[in-house]
This record gives sequence, structure tokens and C-alpha cells, in this order.
Amino acid sequence: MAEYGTAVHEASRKAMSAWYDRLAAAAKSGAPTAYLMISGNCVEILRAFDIEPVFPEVNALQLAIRKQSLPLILKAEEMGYSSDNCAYVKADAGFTFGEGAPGVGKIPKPNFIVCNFVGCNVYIKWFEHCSEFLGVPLTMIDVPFVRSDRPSDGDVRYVVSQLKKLIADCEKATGKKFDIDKLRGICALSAKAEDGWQRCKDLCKNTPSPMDAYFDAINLMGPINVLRGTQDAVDFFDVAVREYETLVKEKKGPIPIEKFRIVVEGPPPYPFYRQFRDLFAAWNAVAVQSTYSTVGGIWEFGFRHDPKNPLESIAEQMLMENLCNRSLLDRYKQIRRYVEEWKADALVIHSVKSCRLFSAGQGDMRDYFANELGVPTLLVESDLEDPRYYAQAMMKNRIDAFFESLEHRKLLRGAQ
Amino acid sequence: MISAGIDLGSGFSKAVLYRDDGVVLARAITKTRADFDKGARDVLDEALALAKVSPSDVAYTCTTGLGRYAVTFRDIQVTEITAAARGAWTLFPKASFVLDVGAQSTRAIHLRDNGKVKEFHTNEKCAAGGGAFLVRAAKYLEVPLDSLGKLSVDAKGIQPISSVCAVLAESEIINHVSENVPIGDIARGMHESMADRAVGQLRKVGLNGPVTLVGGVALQSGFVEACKRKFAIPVNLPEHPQFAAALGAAVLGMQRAKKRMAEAAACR
Amino acid sequence: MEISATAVVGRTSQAVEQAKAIVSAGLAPVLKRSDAPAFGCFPVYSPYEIIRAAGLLPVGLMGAGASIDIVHADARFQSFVCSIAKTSLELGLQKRLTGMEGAVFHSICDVARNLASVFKRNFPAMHIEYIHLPQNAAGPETEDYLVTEYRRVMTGLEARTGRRIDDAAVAAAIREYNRPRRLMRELYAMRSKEPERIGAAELFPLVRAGTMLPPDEHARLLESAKEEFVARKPRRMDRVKVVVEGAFCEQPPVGLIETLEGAGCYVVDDDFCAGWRWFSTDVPEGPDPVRQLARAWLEHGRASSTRYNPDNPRHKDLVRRVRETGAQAVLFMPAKFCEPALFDYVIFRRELEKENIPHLMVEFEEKMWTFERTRGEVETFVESLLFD
Amino acid sequence: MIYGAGVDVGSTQTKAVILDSNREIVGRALAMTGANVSKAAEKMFNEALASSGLKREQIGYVIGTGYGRYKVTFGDSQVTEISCHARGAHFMFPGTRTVIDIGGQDTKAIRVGANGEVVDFAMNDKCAAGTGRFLSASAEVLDLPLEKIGPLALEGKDPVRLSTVCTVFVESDIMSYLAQGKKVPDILAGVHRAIAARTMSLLQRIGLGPEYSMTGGVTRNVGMVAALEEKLKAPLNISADSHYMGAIGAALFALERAETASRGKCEEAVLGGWEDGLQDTKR
Ligand SMILES: Nc1ncnc2c1ncn2[C@@H]1O[C@H](COP(=O)(O)OP(=O)(O)O)[C@@H](O)[C@H]1O
Ligand SMILES: Nc1ncnc2c1ncn2[C@@H]1O[C@H](COP(=O)(O)OP(=O)(O)O)[C@@H](O)[C@H]1O
Ligand code: SF4
Ligand code: SF4
Ligand code: SF4
Repeated sequence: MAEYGTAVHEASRKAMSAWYDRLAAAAKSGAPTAYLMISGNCVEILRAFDIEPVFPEVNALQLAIRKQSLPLILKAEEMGYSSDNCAYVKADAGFTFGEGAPGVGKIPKPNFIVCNFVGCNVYIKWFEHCSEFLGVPLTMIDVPFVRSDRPSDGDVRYVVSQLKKLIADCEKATGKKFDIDKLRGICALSAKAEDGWQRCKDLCKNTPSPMDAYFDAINLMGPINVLRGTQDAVDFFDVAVREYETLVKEKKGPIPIEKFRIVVEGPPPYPFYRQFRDLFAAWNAVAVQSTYSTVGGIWEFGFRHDPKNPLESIAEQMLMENLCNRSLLDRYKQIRRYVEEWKADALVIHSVKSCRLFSAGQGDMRDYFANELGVPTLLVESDLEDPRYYAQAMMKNRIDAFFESLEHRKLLRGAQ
Repeated sequence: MISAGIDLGSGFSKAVLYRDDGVVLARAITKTRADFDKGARDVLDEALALAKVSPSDVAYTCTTGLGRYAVTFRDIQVTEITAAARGAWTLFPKASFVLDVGAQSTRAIHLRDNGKVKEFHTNEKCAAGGGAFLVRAAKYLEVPLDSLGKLSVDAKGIQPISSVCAVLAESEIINHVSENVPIGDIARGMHESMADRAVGQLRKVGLNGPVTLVGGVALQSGFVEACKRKFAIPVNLPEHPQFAAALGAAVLGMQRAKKRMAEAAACR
Repeated sequence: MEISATAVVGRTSQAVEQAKAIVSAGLAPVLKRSDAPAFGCFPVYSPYEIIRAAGLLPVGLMGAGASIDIVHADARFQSFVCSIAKTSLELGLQKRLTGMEGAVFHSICDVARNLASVFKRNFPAMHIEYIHLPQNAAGPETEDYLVTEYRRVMTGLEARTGRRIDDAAVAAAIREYNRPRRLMRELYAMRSKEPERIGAAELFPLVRAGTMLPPDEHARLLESAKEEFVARKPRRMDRVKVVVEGAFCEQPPVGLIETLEGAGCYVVDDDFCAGWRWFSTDVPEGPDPVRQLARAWLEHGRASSTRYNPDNPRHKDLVRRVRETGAQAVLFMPAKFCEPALFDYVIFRRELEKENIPHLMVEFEEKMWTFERTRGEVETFVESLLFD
Repeated sequence: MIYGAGVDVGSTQTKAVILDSNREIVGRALAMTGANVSKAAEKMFNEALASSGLKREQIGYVIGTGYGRYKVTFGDSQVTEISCHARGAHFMFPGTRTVIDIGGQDTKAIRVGANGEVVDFAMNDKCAAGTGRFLSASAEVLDLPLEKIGPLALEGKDPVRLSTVCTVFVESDIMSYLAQGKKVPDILAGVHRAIAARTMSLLQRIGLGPEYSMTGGVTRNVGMVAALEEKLKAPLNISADSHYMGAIGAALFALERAETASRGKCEEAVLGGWEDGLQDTKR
């Protein structure tokens, strides 16, 4: 089976571990840190105060990939969490509210918690619990869900007013004065990295696609969502763009022969990342686009942070330019564009029990794509964190049956 | 004064006669029949005969188990959980956790110091992890039920059972038998997987202290050993685990009887 | 100590029977009403007054329990999604919502939010509205935001109905709804003082009927019920007083509530149909009614698992209600798969342990029809409090 | 003449079918799978050969399917039973859009497209509730032969409501109904209803749509067929061969494979992928 590691992977690993080292250092020195959620986050503002962001979601992800999540989930369930609650929260709760697991770099206790409520209602519960158990103050940023094509001026005003409150809190926590020009500089760096992101995604329109926009995309997601607004992120995307451009020239992709181009919806089963990927590789299927890669932000359609009016553009990104705060129907539109512009053969929906933000209603999504648009669509179920919901045999069965029928269509087309 | 406790379980009906000085006068057991009322009557009569006391000497009768409401001659009924908890606590007052594995259900119970139920978790509707599964397995393994325990204790190896479902596990077992896997190893595999499920349930009620095993499955040493290995916490095993609930019912019945007499006295 | 549910209250009540009939009839008769077209309100809270002011009849779009066989909805929402979302959708897919002008959903949970989209795609004839109720009561401009949000909804409804909604109409609607609101408060107070006078399985249908009636009709129903209750000469029994919490969105079948009482509980407070009993006071009938509504939501709205409000944390509020009603225990009764409720259990449990208040968690589903298991669990719980 | 063979190694019964290029069944065999899976597979294949009067060399391609498909060591490749049941059902009843396969230990609901391709499917394989096993268990308690319970169920006037779907507990459930003096037909009617209800919930997960074709051994059970048709309010496509559907589908795939192979290179290119797909499922 092919090796998926690339220079990009290496660069990403480096940049991310550097961040973990900074967190470990902060844990020692007591330098200011704050909790933040990935989707539509306002990390730029924290950076303007040199507050290092801590992302519990990333910790949960790490625990799952290291196959350390189950004992922590069980621990959380002893605390009263239900087997039906989001396991991302449970893994983190078992970890943070308990002794902690080996392997993950020392995570500091935050000075305060910024709940960027962008889409997922579970965010509120999660950070409320953190605030309750860790005894750390919580700043809520209530981001109105997108209810029409564009967020209204009222929505933007409402979010900006809360961002200003956040800035005041940051000033209190750090004793530093807010410097708008520093924020402008940070937004400029964000925009640069966002350019790189869009370039990488665009390159996937080539056949073969130089990267797997689902399985390899996590290499890009770390830098864009966590390190956005730093030079590190900009440098990383220079490396990524260079590598993928060469691959396109050499007509190379993540697997020897690209036979099926798929769009993937939904988060991956992190505890079985490799096994899951192999099931698709076995059929020479490559993901050319994925919605999961846009939970933090949707950059491939051109949005950029704007140094000229930083606060408004940050608010706009939180309100509109990320998957989580958009309606299911907007997601249908996004996927449709992916299928058409990225020339995909099929849509694969990985429905995870934990994440109702993603999964609730995916049956309707399948109905829309399979029956209304006639896009071959596969829906498989497991979880992004809880290994108990992943059944390899069942998964293989479903995926094989799906590609068998895709093959069968080819056969019929060939026969005509 | 004598009280009677009758446990009409899904598998077996059990009766206990209990004297106010804390002595158990007699125990009786029969297979549960569809006619709960008659079944209860019969098993009680059997106990009365053993103890050589007449029905009229029974001051109070407390029923439990799924047939508890069907018994017309009862004074009161309590749930299996309350009864099993009280029974276990009467026998081992220090144990704060009870695991009751019966024919069709397993129950994990967390007790307060006074023997009252603090928290509990039951598993019904699914035979996986229940005693009925073992009864059937014994049939397929062609060994008597009461030899399963020893077989698994003496087993050299262990044959893990992968299926969660009792039925699918059976086909698994049949395959193992045909591949000449030693019966003991299979029995041990079953006990291990049951113990696994039990730990899970006990964890849900916050397992952190000694556990008392009750219910008929506790008659199987193999299961008990498996629990000892899994729990990593001291395990108490009563002499008559299958009668724990009936005993608990009798004890609770005795309390009510005494209360009633006191009240009667007060009126005079 | 075997108690049948009817033994809970001496005699049956005309009004309650009427309410039960209304509830079990479901939405069908409501959708046939000629006076005002029905507008569906998905739980928990909706600004009913605004919908009313638009000349519509706000009705609860609250699932269909066991009254409907799911044929299509399971293919749209996975097995781990709460029942109310599925049965509500199924009603539409089986064309049983014909005559409903539209429906409104709110930012209570991820399921409700996605359900709004699925409604929009599958029922283009309906006017689907989504209200983002603010999750930051303490925010600097939250009140203004909510007013703007309500105004946006009004504009949408005006476009739909082609009729202007002026402040006078909103003010009138507020006055209308204050009546049943007051009566429900009175009945709840009466019951928490004398639970033997009003059965939980009686109050529940009385309240739920309000989700299918115009406010004045509901008020009349409640008034006649009140008279009957006052006339009763009930006998207090040896029972455990409990507060039921967690069933704020999906609603349990009446049979389950009867089971709780049958198992030896007096329910002295609950959060059934929470959205229709949202305010702890009347909504002030002063000027700028829309702002009054917004302010009331922020200042007099009940604590709920679907809302973040640092000024009145839910777990503290629960303990307060236990103390005020003199309850001995809490029955935490979440709908199966209801994330907001299930998450809060962690915090509730922690607080109740601290406060030494016994608690039991029993999950329910609107379409459940056997209560044996629940009965066993609640009986055990009651026994653990009664026996000594 | 070109021949293709399909061997469906089910959890309960193993079925083998041989097709000629006219898509005619020229050989078939069925028996309990029993403990030794690979042996059963080989045995059924040879019996099918015998019944067809063909020699092994004449069979162009052999495909194994069913839960024991990887034990078909003598075969050329494997295909999932989902694809096979869909393919077989679509071949016999081209109007098929929904396939219901109730087997010995699992139940499958498959939605198929106009060309017999799998659009979606749901499967119950963790819990034996509502599978053929549930029926055989009921037959055992009432000690009736499997063949009898279906017809008897049809005579049931007022079906009992089972308190459990668990294949283990159904026995005690039935016992207690007997003790209450319920009639055997009513009990069986209740049993069949319970399974029909469970099957429905599986179908609901993939969405309902005619035509419906039923496959698997339970198609032999008239009571079950009737109960399902009542729930579906629609007829089920069933033929005498429905029990063999998995094997037939596999044989069809095998035949296609054998034919294209014999048609030589040019189209081989078109179908190159096909082979990879099959090869890869071996992993
Ligand atoms: N003599 C025995 N030896 C071993 N196991 C036994 C014996 N008798 C009963 N069992 C086990 O105990 C189970 C019944 O336990 P019991 O507590 O009586 O269940 P219930 O109370 O639900 O009827 C049986 O299913 C069987 O697995
Ligand atoms: N003659 C028959 N009459 C009624 N039911 C039958 C008959 N033969 C088989 N069955 C049913 O079919 C089931 C086996 O079906 P099958 O599709 O062969 O299962 P699998 O493919 O999983 O091995 C048995 O469990 C039984 O319930
Ligand atoms: S529900 Fe989804 S988005 Fe929300 S916290 Fe869980 S995984 Fe993240
Ligand atoms: S059939 Fe198996 S899994 Fe299903 S309920 Fe019974 S024992 Fe449990
Ligand atoms: S029941 Fe709970 S999860 Fe379901 S819609 Fe209501 S609040 Fe959301």
C-alpha cells in the first residue's frame, strides 16, 4: 500500500509541534493562553495580544489519532456524559478534567476561555463545562447563524461589538494596550496563508489530483486554523504550493493510478484514519475536495481577511466564511460546486455519530445528490473519536459494494 | 416473628423464610412458571415444609422480581434492584457495590452506607451478558450447566468470543467446538466477555469499592474468577447468591412487619 | 402501596378529558381551522405574539409520538437523532402538514438547525423561518440584536401574508397570551403546594393543549380546570415529591407521566412544553412591544438547557426550584439522543450531589409505549427514599 | 458455450449456481453451511457441477460471495453479497428498486438503480433479532418444522404482541403466551409481524420505493412474505430461485467476467479497472 507521507506532511508536523512546544513553554512560564474553537475563530485578535491559542478540538483529534481516546471517553461517561454525547467533548473532558493522557505535550490551563459560538451548539456546553471544572472565566462570542444569503449589517455589528468586548478582556488579562496596526499586520499574514490554501485546493482540479483533499488536507488544516496570522503559516503554504505544483507537472498523485475522483463530506474516523484511507486507496479513489477541510474557514472561493478593516473582516469570516455557521442547504451548494468544478465521479458521506452539526440530516443530503442530481452517493457511518462505532468489516462491505457498482456502471458504459 | 421473601425471576422462583433474630429458616427454588401466583404459592409451601412452619406463622410476605405484582397473597412488593441490594447489604454490610446477574438481566448497583440504593444500571431486552445465554451455551457444549464454572476455571487457555449478540456468539461457539477448541477454553471466553460487560455496567455507577456478586450466574466459579481478574477490586461471594434478592425481600418485609406492629401497639 | 394512576387524584376532570382529546387529535383539526392559518413552532421558545400579530395561529410543531408510522424520515435523519425531529419531518413527508403556512425553528441545537434546512428543501410551499436566539444574554448589544431579529421575522411574515404587522397588533397579542400564561403559573403554583390536588398527568395535557389552541380558548380551558381542581377534596399520600427536568423539547407520552405517579412520585415542578411557559412573569404591556418581548426573553425567560445565560445558571436554577417546591428529589428525564439535555446532566448531577439532592435519570422517547422498565427504575428510586 | 459460477457461502446455508451464456441456470446446489465453511463451499460447487454435468475446466470464472466468501479458495475472486443480491434481483425482476434479503443471521435492505447498481443499503448484522434465526428459534420452541410455521402464521386471527425482539428471549415470550392459552397460529402471526416491523425499520433507513424484490431463504416462508407485503402495502417479487439470489448474482458477475475475458484485449482495456476492483477486494 502506498506511503502517504510527503514534504508537506513533514513541514506541517514541524510547524504544529513548534506550536505544542510553545504551549508547553507557556504552561511552565505562565505566559497567557486562551481556549478557542476551530470553526470561524478569531485567533487574530488573540495574536494581537501575543496570547497563545489552545484548541481543545485539536487535543481531542490528537488523542483519537494516537488511539488514546477510548479510556478517556469511558472516564467521561463515568462522570455522567451520555454515550450519545459528542465524543470530542468526552475525550477532552476525560483528559482535561482528569489526570491527562501520555503523549500529548503538556497543555496549559488557560487564563480565559473564548467561546466562539460558530454553528455548533455543543461548543457552548463544552466550554461551559471547561469554565465550570477549571474555574476559568468564559467570554462568549455569540455568532448569529446565517439565515439568509448574507449576514445582515446588524449581525456584523452585533459580532463586532462582542469582539470589542473580547479585546477589552484581553487587555485586562495581559495588561497590554490594544494596537490596531499590529492586528492589521496579522490579518495581512492570514490573507497570505489563505492565498496558499486556495492555490492548493485549486491544484486538485488537475487529473491526477496532486493531493488527497480529504486525507492529506489535515496537513493544511493545522496551519490555516491554528497558526493563521503567523509567518510560520505563510512559510508552510509556500512549501505546500511548491510541492503540489511540481506533482502536477509530473502528473503524479497520492496513489499510482487515479481511477475515481470523489468528494468527501464529514469528518474522518480519526482512530482508524489509516485503515479507512486504505479502503479507498484499494479502489484507487482520490478525494479531490472535502467539506471537512473547510470547518475552520472556506478560502477556496476567495474570501480573505482584510487589513484595511480587520474587525469587520474577522466578524464576516466568523459569520459566513466557514462551513459550520452555514445552513445545510448552503453546504449542498458548496458540495455541488465541488462535484462540478473539481470533476468528481461520486460523493462519499462519512456520517459520524458524535457530530450532529455535520451528520443530522445527511440522509436528506444523500437523497438530494443521489436522486435529484444523479451523483453516485455513498453514506457510511462511524465516528470521528469513539472507536466503538467503527466496524472495519461493515465499512469494507459498504465501500466495496459502492465501488463495485461504480465499476459496474463503467462496465455498462464500456459495453455500449 | 417470621417474614417471607419471594423472588419471581425470569428463570427461577426463589423463596426465603426469615426470622426476626436474623436467621434464615429455609430456602426453596423452582423454575419460574407462567402462572406466577401459583408458582409463588408452591415455592413458598416448599420452604414452609422445609422449615416446618405453618403458613399462618408468616407475619408478612414481600415479593420481588418481574412477577411481583402477580402474587395475590403478598403484603407488599419491591423491585429486584431494591431487594438484591438489601439482600447483598445484609450479607456484606461493607460492600458498596452489587452485581446481580440473572437469567435475562444484569444489574449493577451502587449502595449508600445504610444499604439504600444510590445508583443503578440495568441491562434488559438483550440476552447478551445474561444467564440465559450460559444455559443455552451449556446445551451446545453438551455439558451440565453447573459444570461450566469449574470447566472454565480449570481451562488452560482462553477462546475469546467476538460477537456481542448471544445468538451470534452461539454460532461462533459451535464453530469453535467443531475446530476442537477445548470446551473449558470456550467457557472461559464466555465468562470473560460477560465479566467485561459487567465491569462496564459497574463503571457506569462509579465502581470504586468492594463488589458483592449475587444472582444465579454467581454460582459459576468461572464467572466469579473472571470478575475478580477484571474488577481489580475485592469481590464478595455469598454462600447462596441466587437467593440474595429473596432474602432482601424477606428482610424488608420484616421491617414493615415490625413497623406495623409498633403502629398497632401505639393505637392501643 | 400499589397505586394506579387514576388513584392519584380523587375524581377525573371534564377539562382534563377535553385537553386529552385535543392533544390526542393531533394537528389535523388545528390545520382545518377557518379562523386563522396555523404556523408551526418547533420547540423550545418562539415569539408567539409576533406570529399571532401576523394574523396566524402559532401551533406547536412538536413531533407526533406513536401516532405516526415512520416511512421516510429515517432515511433522512440517522438512528442517533431524537424522535421529535423525525416525526415532525415525517408529518410533512406524509402530507399531514398541508394547510400549515410555515414553521419556525430556533438555535436550540444542531438537529433543530439542520431540520430547518431539510424542511425548506422538502416543503417549498411553506414559509420556513429560522430565529437565532442570542446565546450571550450579557452581550453589550444583545437586546438591540434581538429586536432587529424579531423585526426581520416580521418583515418576512408581512411579505408572506401581505399584511402589515403594526405595534398595536403585537401589543394586543401580548395581552392575549398573558392570560393563559398567568393561569398556567397559578396552576403550577397550586400543584407544587398541593400535588395531591392536581395530577402531573392532568396538568401536562392542559398545558400541551395550549400548543394547539388560540390563547383565549386555552385560557377558558384552564379556567374551568382550575375551578374543578379547587373544588376537590384530595387526600395526601405517602409519596416522594420530585422535580422533573429535561423534557423541554420532545414531549413524553402521558402514559409515562402516569407511570411516574403510579410508581410513587408527586411531580411538584417540571419543564414540559417549556417554551409555552417561558416567562416567569407577564410580558409588560408597555410601549414598543417588540422591545418588550425581546427584553422579557432576556430578563424573565426561564433557564433552559437550550440557552446560555451566565446571569442565571441552569444548575443553580434547578436547585432553587427544588428548594422552593420542597421537593425531595430530581427526576432527570431527557429525551433519548437529546444533546442539550444530556450534556447538562453532567453539570446538574455535580450540583445535586453537592447539594445532597437525590436524583435519578430516566430517558424517554415520545413514541415509547411500554413503561415497565421506567416503572421499575422509578419504583426502585422511590423505595430507596421511602424504606429505612 | 461459456459458463460462470457463483458460490454464496451464507452464515446458515451455502448455495452454488452455474449459468450458461443464455443466463440459464444449468446447475445448482444448497446445503447447511455447518462448521467447516470452506469445505461446504467446495462441496456445493462440486454438487452444482455434477447437477450440470459439466467439468471444472468448462467453468470460465468462479465468484464467491456471502459472509464466507474469502473461504472460496478455489474461486477466481469475490464480490460482496450486497452487490450480488442486487444484481440477481435486478436480473430476475428488472423493475426492482428495493431488495429485501432476510438471511439466517442478518437482514439487508438494498436500494438499487435502473441498472441494478447498489444505490444504498442498510444491514443488521450485529443483532440476530428479526433474522431467519428468529424464525427458526420460534419454530424450535413450538417444536414445529421450519416449513410449517409460515403457513400456520397465515391462519392467525389476532396476533399477539411480542414483548421482545431478542431471539433468545422470544422463546420465554412464546412459552408464556402458550401458558396463557394463546393459539399457536396467533403466536406465530405475532412473531412474523415482529420481524416484518423490524425489517421495515431497516427499509426506512434507505427509503422505500417499488418494485420490491425479496431474496434469501426466508422467501420460502409464506407467512413472512405475507407479513411484509401487508406492512409494505405492496407485492413482493419472489420466485422459486429467490433463495439462490446471492449465488445467481455472483454467477452473473462471473459470466460477464468470463465473456469479456474471452472477447479479448480491446475491451479488456475498457474493463481493465473491473479486474483491479475484484483483485483488490481480495485484500
Ligand atoms: N446450578 C447452577 N449452576 C450454574 N449456573 C446456574 C445454576 N442455576 C442457575 N444458574 C444460572 O443463573 C441463571 C438464573 O439466575 P437467577 O438469578 O435465578 O435469574 P432470575 O432471578 O432472573 O430468574 C441461569 O440463567 C443460569 O445461567
Ligand atoms: N424451507 C424453508 N422454509 C422456511 N424458511 C426457510 C426454509 N429454508 C430456509 N429458511 C429460512 O432461511 C434462513 C436461511 O436463509 P439464507 O439466505 O440461506 O441465510 P444465509 O444466506 O445467511 O445463510 C433460515 O434461517 C430459515 O429461517
Ligand atoms: S458536535 Fe461536531 S462540531 Fe460540535 S464539538 Fe462535536 S465534533 Fe465539534
Ligand atoms: S438477538 Fe442478540 S443482540 Fe439482539 S437482543 Fe438478542 S442477544 Fe441481544
Ligand atoms: S429533542 Fe433535543 S436534540 Fe432533539 S431537537 Fe429538541 S433539543 Fe434538539
